[in-house]
Amino acid sequence: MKITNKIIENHGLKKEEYKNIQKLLKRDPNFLELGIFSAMWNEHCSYKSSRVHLKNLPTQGKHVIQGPGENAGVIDIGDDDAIVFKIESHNHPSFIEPYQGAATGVGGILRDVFTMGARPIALLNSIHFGSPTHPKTKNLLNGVVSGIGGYGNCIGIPTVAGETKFHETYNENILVNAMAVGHTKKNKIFYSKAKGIGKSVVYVGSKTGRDGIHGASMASAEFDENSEEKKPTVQVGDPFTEKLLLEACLELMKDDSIIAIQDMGAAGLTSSSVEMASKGDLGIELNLEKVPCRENNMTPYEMMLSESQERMLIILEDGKEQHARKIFQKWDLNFVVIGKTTNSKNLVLKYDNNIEGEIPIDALASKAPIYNRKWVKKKVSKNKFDFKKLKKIKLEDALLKILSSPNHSNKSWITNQYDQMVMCDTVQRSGSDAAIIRIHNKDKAIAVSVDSSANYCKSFPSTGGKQIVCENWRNLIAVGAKPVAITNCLNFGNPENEKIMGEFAECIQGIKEACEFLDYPVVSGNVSFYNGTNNKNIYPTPVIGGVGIIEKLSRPINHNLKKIKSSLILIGKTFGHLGQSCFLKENYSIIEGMPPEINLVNEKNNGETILNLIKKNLVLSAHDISSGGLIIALSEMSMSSKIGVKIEKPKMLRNLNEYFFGEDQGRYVIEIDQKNLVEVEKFLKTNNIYYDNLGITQPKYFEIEGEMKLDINDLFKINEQWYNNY
Amino acid sequence: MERQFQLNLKKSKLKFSVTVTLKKDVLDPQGKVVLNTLTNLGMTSLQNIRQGKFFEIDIETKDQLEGEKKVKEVCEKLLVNLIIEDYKINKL
Amino acid sequence: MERQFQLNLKKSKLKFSVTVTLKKDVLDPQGKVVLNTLTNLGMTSLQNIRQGKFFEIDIETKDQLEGEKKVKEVCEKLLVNLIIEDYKINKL
Amino acid sequence: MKSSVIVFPGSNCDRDICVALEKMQFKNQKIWHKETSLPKSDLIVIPGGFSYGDYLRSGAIAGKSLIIREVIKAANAGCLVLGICNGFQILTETGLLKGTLLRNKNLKFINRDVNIKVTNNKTNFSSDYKLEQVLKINIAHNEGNYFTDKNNLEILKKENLIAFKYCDEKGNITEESNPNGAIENIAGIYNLKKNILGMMPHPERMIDKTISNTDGINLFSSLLNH
Ligand SMILES: Nc1ncnc2c1ncn2[C@@H]1O[C@H](COP(=O)(O)OP(=O)(O)O)[C@@H](O)[C@H]1O
Ligand SMILES: [Mg+2]
Repeated sequence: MKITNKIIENHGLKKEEYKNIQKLLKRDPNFLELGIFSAMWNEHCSYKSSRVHLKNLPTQGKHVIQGPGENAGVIDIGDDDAIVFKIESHNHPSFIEPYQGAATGVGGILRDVFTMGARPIALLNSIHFGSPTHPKTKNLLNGVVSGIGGYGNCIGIPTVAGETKFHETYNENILVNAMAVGHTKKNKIFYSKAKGIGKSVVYVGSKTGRDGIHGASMASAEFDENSEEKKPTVQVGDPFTEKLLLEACLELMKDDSIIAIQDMGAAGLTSSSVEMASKGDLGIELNLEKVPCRENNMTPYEMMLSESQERMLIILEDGKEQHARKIFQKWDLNFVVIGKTTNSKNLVLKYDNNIEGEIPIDALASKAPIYNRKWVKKKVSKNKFDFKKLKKIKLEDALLKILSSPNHSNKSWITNQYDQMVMCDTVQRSGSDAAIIRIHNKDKAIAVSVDSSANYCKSFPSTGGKQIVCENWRNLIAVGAKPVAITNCLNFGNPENEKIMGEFAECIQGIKEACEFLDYPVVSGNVSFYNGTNNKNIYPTPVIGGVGIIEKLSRPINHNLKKIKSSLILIGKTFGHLGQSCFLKENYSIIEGMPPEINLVNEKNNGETILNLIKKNLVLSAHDISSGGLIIALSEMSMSSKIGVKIEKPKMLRNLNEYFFGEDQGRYVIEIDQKNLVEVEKFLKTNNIYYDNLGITQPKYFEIEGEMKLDINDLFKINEQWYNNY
Repeated sequence: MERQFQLNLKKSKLKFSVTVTLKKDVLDPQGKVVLNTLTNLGMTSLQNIRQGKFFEIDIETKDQLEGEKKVKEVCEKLLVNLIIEDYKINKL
Repeated sequence: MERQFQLNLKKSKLKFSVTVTLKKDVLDPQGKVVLNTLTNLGMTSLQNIRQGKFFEIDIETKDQLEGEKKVKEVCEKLLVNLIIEDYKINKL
Repeated sequence: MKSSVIVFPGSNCDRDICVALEKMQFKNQKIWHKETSLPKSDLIVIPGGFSYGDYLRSGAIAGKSLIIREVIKAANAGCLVLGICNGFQILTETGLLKGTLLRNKNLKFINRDVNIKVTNNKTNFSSDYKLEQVLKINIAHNEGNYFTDKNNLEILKKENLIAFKYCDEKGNITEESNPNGAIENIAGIYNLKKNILGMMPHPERMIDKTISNTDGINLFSSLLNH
């Protein structure tokens, strides 16, 4: 087939990139080779627009065993235990086919974790939809939630936490990010680096079909009106087969048969084989006629680019084939030696002994393009927002408005569709600030949470970037965990647009500053660009997934109030920042101003002090204050426990809305047994913590003295109704 | 009275069936497992099984064309995922 | 050679379809919800929907009667839960 | 007491039930579905999960497996058999238990803690509970909507074969407390000889205070005391 300009364009390659290919090959590529270049050089696989910025992120730390660059990050949680985790986007496929898109997103991230030798122990997700009134939203929400549940429930890994948000910026481009967390022993971590020449390259798992051919390039292109018409063959997930693959892989990993292992994710056989060879600085030769195929007459091009799910590539030690084959046969999975490692440093593709394609590995990997794209700084918006001009609103009305809004409604409609309990180590299920998963057979646990704040990031990206790291950090603190490391999924618009690239660069700058200060390194992540339609880009939506350690599970903390007549203390200073707040958005439809500032020094001090109080067993419950401010945090603590509160009006004369709805950062509410109050206050003072005594807990009523008094059951009903009526 | 009413209703009702099948090339995990099981149960002469959905729909109309049009709408609105499935309508 | 072989195979293959439906007095939660949803979507002329399963089966045989017998066996052995479901076989 | 847990491809609560049985001092072993014989055991457990992906109908394919024939033999010989969730579905597919489990009435997977009431405490599975005791137990299923014909329902009632019913916190059998639409709020049933119990709720998830509560323990202790 002659390579025309049209074909090059259809492969998402720019003219200069094609010239570069010709130069690297010293000839024209054939069609198969072109397909392979296009798969490896697209944004999704090559990170060509993001790399120069990503390398600024802090990736080292005393707990880090493996930072970015492998299938997933690995941290040391003491004893001989290691935690493996990563987050990944599946935005584009989920918009086209929500159930399968979300399901295969979960399947993909699980493979990233168990390829490294870890048994997955928890799933999380961050999902963003368009406006609830948009005609597509309901169907997408339904499909995505049942897809996430469908996969996780079937394979038997609990889905324990996440976030769900609605905003019109996602009307035509939803976000579906899935995170998986696994556990392994420190001496049982598997990597993707090939070693040795003449070693068997083995294909295991499902057969290859014509699924999602060019999925990776699709994820790297903007949608236009025709995308829905084009409807590329979507991948269908098969969680049952994945369960078998998981068990078979873990069984084979018990000894040292495996030299290297890599799942077939985006760009399937191509990227898995190239990555293993590239990391080992070796060549690889594949005999494509051996690839197990689902359909007749599949071409080498289709085999190399298929994104069929539930497949892996393994490089085996000499003489281990029989042993390995037996295991995969036991689990009824395909097991075929399809090639070998070579010293040629080339990817050689043969079909019935004819060479169909031959490309130097470095041309596909290290020599893939890298762009330092132009970007512009975000300008500080000048118009100062004048709070005095707003119509008066009653505290109670504003509270109810927020609690009944889609973004703040109780998420049990979603979380009840996920099996959160399977594996019987879920100490804290969805509904609190972070989920807690016990390490099997031990008295320690990890806490996990995912967070994003697209509004903040849009209005001022560098502050937004800092804020999400801090919010995520706080969520772990609030359940008594020491935050250890994060993974991140960077969902942005078109990087060829200077403003978007600016949002990207500045968000990363913010993330970096916060991570460095909090000693909270990034160990894995994923970038998803081109989220937008017809030049409309989504708000910058970096998502942070954090993991923390709970050394001893004597008393897990959550945000449910524990008893009557205990004291409530607000940690951190309240200034009443309403810019970009949920109060303005839900009550006045105003989206204005700067996001709240982050003071990293206070952030760290507040968090560490709370952690110490928890360790001393002085805290009954804790909740961080985020979107919606103090009053929302208090009402959540009340609703989850059905215990009321009686809050005094602030002593200083101030605007009540600012006080109760302000979104100042670095704050928490903690519940303290009265008998410990003196000790706690003393501790707070010696640690230089700013705090306010808020009031006490009481039966039945959510009360702000002299302002409002509501039955908690009514509050709860209002908070629950939105999803059930949608 | 009641019977008469029911008879009237019956008269103005048409029955359709819809079969929904996965598009060619789309993975059918169910069919795969069912085929394996049957082969293991000794049914070796089976070559392939694909699983789909089946609906019986009663529509209030006397006009077959109109009925078909409505069933088509039902299919495209809800029953069928056009991205991975095909469907066929039959008058019963 | 290979082609000839495939042709032979083709000749000796029969295709059947099977529709499996819930027995009349068995509750069909799926059909009910589907009907509700469609009614809410404004499709008020729908009277009833019942959901079942559909299979396409390729059998290696030249003999229709034998084929049907085998398909029947497949149904009763696995595809159909005779306690709650009925089935129908069609030659395609 | 010796117990055997049958593991099918796609079972995923096998580890959980094994942990529970071992914690309760059963001498337990896992039996892979390709085995053709069962070791001598006092209790056979078919765990929850998605055997064979729950493709076709939940439990259907496992119901045809080789090992299930052995389970049927043992059950008919009087061995105690407990099917939880997918295990219940499998037991109905084999005919060891009457009736069937349809999709939840809301067509969604449901995972949450629900209340169930012990409706018969005179069996080997329930003697350590009080009659009418209300338990809070986790459910996690797509097809838990128990259905059976009138005839069999009569038998279930007459022979006292209903093991548990969904109820509210106070033990009232109401429609709101029925999570999945099961006929007469049925959450679990026995066979005529009461040596087989199938139930949708997961007692093995309720044996550890750190995780949930301990309402499931008495089911296992009843078995031990038997
Ligand atoms: N899609 C989802 N999947 C799982 N859990 C979710 C999902 N969306 C929200 N949740 C859970 O609902 C609770 C409330 O979410 P959110 O308000 O975002 O919490 P926070 O502000 O503390 O991060 C959390 O426990 C969260 O884990
Ligand atoms: Mg929080």
